[in-house]
Amino acid sequence: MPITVDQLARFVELFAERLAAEKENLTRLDSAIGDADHGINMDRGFQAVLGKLPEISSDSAGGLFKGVGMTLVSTVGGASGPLYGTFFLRAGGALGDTTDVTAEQLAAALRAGLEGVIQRGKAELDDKTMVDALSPAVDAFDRSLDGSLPNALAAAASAAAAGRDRVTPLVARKGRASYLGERSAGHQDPGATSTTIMIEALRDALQPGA
Amino acid sequence: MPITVDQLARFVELFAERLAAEKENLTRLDSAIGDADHGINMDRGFQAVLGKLPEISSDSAGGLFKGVGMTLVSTVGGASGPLYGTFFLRAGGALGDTTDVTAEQLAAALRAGLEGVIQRGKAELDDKTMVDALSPAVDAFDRSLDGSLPNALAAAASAAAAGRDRVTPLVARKGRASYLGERSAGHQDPGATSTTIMIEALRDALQPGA
Amino acid sequence: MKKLINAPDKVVDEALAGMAAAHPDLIRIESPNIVVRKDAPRKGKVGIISGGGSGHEPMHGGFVGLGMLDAAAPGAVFTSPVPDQMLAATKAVNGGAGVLHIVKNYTGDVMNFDLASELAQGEGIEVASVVIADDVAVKDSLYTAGRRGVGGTVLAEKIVGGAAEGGADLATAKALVEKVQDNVRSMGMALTSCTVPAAGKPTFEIADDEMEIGIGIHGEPGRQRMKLASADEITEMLATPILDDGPFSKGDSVLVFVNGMGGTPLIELYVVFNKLAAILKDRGMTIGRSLVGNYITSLEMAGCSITLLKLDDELTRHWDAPVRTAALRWGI
Amino acid sequence: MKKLINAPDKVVDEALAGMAAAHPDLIRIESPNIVVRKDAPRKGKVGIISGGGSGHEPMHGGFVGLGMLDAAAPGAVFTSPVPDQMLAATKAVNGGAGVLHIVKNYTGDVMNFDLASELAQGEGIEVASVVIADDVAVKDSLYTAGRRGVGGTVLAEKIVGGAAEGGADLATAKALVEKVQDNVRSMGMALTSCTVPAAGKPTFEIADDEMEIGIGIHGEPGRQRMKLASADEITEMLATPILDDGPFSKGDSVLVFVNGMGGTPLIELYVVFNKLAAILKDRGMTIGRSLVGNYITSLEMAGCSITLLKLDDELTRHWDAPVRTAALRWGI
Ligand SMILES: Nc1ncnc2c1ncn2[C@@H]1O[C@H](COP(=O)(O)OP(=O)(O)O)[C@@H](O)[C@H]1O
Ligand SMILES: Nc1ncnc2c1ncn2[C@@H]1O[C@H](COP(=O)(O)OP(=O)(O)O)[C@@H](O)[C@H]1O
Ligand SMILES: [Mg+2]
Ligand SMILES: [Mg+2]
Ligand SMILES: [Mg+2]
Ligand SMILES: [Mg+2]
Repeated sequence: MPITVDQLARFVELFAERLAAEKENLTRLDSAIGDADHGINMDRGFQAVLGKLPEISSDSAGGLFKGVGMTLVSTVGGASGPLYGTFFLRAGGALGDTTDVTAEQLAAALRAGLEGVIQRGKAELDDKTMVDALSPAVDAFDRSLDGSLPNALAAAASAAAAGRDRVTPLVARKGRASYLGERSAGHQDPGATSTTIMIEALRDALQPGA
Repeated sequence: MPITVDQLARFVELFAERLAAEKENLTRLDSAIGDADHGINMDRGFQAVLGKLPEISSDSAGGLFKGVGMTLVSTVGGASGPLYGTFFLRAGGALGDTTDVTAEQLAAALRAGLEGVIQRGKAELDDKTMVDALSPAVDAFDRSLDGSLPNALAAAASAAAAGRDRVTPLVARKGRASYLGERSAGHQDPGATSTTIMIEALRDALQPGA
Repeated sequence: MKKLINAPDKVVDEALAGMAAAHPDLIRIESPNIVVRKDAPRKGKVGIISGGGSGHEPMHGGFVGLGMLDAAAPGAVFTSPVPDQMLAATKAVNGGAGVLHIVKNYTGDVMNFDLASELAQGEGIEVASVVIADDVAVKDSLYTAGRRGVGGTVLAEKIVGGAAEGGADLATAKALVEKVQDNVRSMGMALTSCTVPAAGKPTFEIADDEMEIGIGIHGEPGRQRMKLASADEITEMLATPILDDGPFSKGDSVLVFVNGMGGTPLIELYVVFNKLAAILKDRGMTIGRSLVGNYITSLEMAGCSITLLKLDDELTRHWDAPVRTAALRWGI
Repeated sequence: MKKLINAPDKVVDEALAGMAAAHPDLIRIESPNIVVRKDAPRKGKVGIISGGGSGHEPMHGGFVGLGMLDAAAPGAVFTSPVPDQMLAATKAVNGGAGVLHIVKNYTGDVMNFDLASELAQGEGIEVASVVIADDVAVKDSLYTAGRRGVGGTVLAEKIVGGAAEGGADLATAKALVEKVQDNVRSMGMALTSCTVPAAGKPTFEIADDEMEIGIGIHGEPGRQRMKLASADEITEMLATPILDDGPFSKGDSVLVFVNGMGGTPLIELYVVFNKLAAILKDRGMTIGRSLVGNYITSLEMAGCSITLLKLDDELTRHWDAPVRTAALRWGI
């Protein structure tokens, strides 16, 4: 059963809801190794997305994601604005004007989003950024595609969380946390955390019957 | 038995010692209704006096007190600098170049000092200033003069302390405490406190055998 | 106590040495601790001096230079300077046309300046004094110490400095400061206390949801402690007594001075300015000139004060005149 | 949280409105939240813009005006602005001679400026960018985000602003900022944390006897937490890495910039300046120019940073050129 544009809009809403709920926690994580704004930034962006949803929920999956990406670029700022913005813009570009998205198309969209993030931010694995959650999630999704979509999404979410936790002991090499040097080790990365929330929201929104 | 210049120098030293010991307490009182510097100011001035004592302990009582007054004026600043400075300058002026000070001469000197303070600061009784300790002390000293000097000094010290405490409930009308309006009521005046310490130091320094 | 200092009793001396090192083109430091305009005395020019406790920086040392003060006498922190300093400053800037003392109305400042002025006059220097008392938080009364001198002092120093640079004589300079005094009103508030270095702890304790309204500039508590309010409400609380007390009416052009107490970021001062502009607009007044920043402070205290000066052509002209000091500079 | 604000999400908008009310002779505010020089665009003049998170005031909005920036794009507090702002600013100041973007080296700033620059170039405006990265607390490495842009930014903006006002073309302006970048180094420290309004509590906790060394300008903790030291020791700790890293040697003339982080009184900055002057003298260097005050801040954080720029005739000339902005003004 293909994924509908409505389901993807539901994903966006769910992500927005959970960001609002996790706003303080994300900001707290960013206080420890950043500048105490990641939750505020993401919430500002996704509140704007929610406000624009009627306008940007076009008929196509690509149109929806591009609208989300544009809104994020225009309202978030900071590192996460261009990075999440690029993720959605590229994913939207990959989806094009399709209305019924297959699992394979979704996989390609996630991959395009990841590549956009890497291109924009130039982070590599183990730099301790959102890439460390996003990259294993996309890989896991790809690997599990021949099974059911819910299973593939569950694998992606687990991989994101595992990636997020795997880099917690590391010293950051990109983003603000890198300025702390050794002091960044042992702290959970805010961006990897919000990315995990995103993949989990995708998993839950595309659950059969969700 | 007349009072010697050495005894008066001992008074100055004792006052300086006790100001050093009470520095924090006086500053704490001034924190509540002033600008948190009265102890610091008085201590700075009397440390300077101690440093200059060899130089200013002239042969005469007047010379000594004038030296103290000049040093205070030049090193204290704030309200207490000119006020205590004037007190010692005027008292010194009244003592002149006498070397053996009688109780009557001391009374006249204290009175002259008090008048100097009033002229300089224009405070009246109940304005809640050092005058509220100094004025009753000088009056009590005068009243008790026909008895022994130690008794007169004891009376003066009690009157100073009583005056200091009497005005604690009042609203200040002079000095910084007046800016607080009603909020100044209930707080002990720092200047009345240091003046009481001064009269007590005089009492103790002129004790027979002190 | 968290401060960038070496020892409490060295703060003032070392800061003055730092000023001398930073601004050798503007000032020199002379004994006993006075800040003197580099090229003082200027022959034939009225000398303008001021002074007061340290801890209010940039006031007054940061205002020494062309078009403003000829010298400043900084005392210990929050303690008015000693007469020796004002006497030395008076002598250092005396160019033969007399010297004007600008004194903030605090018992200590007034008495110490009085002593200095007597001594200077004894040495044959013509001295005039004006006492600034612009703080509407304090009731104006004959029977008390009267109003404090606060933000209006900065404006008076700039304006009379401009006039003196332009050749005003001593009587004219004095009259001009009195005119500023007649037309200026201020009021301040604090969100936090500050710590006098020698005292080592905050002057007062204050809860996280409280503020002090009607403070001076010596880290002292204010007239009233209140629950913390919004910037708009606070601005109203400061502006209303000023506007009600002062000579302000519809159609007036005013100089609007929003001052930080030292620990409040500029972004917040502009939030206050924004509300104040709306209040003035409501009253039909226009903002002729403005000044926003930390100019008369209480060490690291968080808070602000508002000062309004009713302008006319004369005051505006001298305000606009060139000034070249460490803290205020334009036109040159 | 004790702040003079109305609501955390209104601080930036209201402060910008306050700036517009306070400085109508210098700037105008345009949508979406950009500060534009009153008379922009200036035909034939290279436009100079910068931007970054708010909370660093007066940087950058306070530097908009004749001889410095043509526009500034302020983001949310400590959050780099969005490309729409830099695009709008670029268009607003484009006088046909191209626009220079001065970007502080933070991942967010760089990416958002890059996006804006792509968009502006897409609209046919010639754009050049220079990234400032002068913070020696951060190791310079190809494999990390690299050094932060801090105090050197203020100096670069003034110097290139002077040159652009004097007619420098885009390539010359860009080369000049690169020259500043090559010759400038900074390092900062904090005594306290600050509170991002939207976060509502201090970014980090710190004990009464501790300090953070090697901070940036976003209220973040530094490279190292240490026991509180004296002003002299702290000045050594900041100056030594700067002097060891930078192109400084005996006989050089330097611009000495002692900057307050927002909550430190000026008197303490001069104490630091005093020690710094002694250190430079020891190394046989002279103080060619100096700047002391709060120019690039982290809200109400207590602390300071030191920036040294090796001067030559060209840099000195452009530094001395007239400037007329809310925060820096001379010669006009
Ligand atoms: N170069 C980069 N590539 C990928 N992700 C990055 C990069 N730099 C930072 N991030 C992510 O962005 C997060 C911080 O986002 P945010 O706090 O919103 O922005 P800022 O650092 O500008 O305040 C970090 O936790 C990290 O995961
Ligand atoms: N006009 C006055 N006449 C007499 N005493 C005064 C007057 N004004 C203030 N004082 C005394 O001075 C004391 C404060 O001294 P101090 O704290 O050293 O000076 P300042 O108020 O300048 O900081 C007050 O407690 C009060 O007793
Ligand atoms: Mg952040
Ligand atoms: Mg006091
Ligand atoms: Mg005092
Ligand atoms: Mg940020």
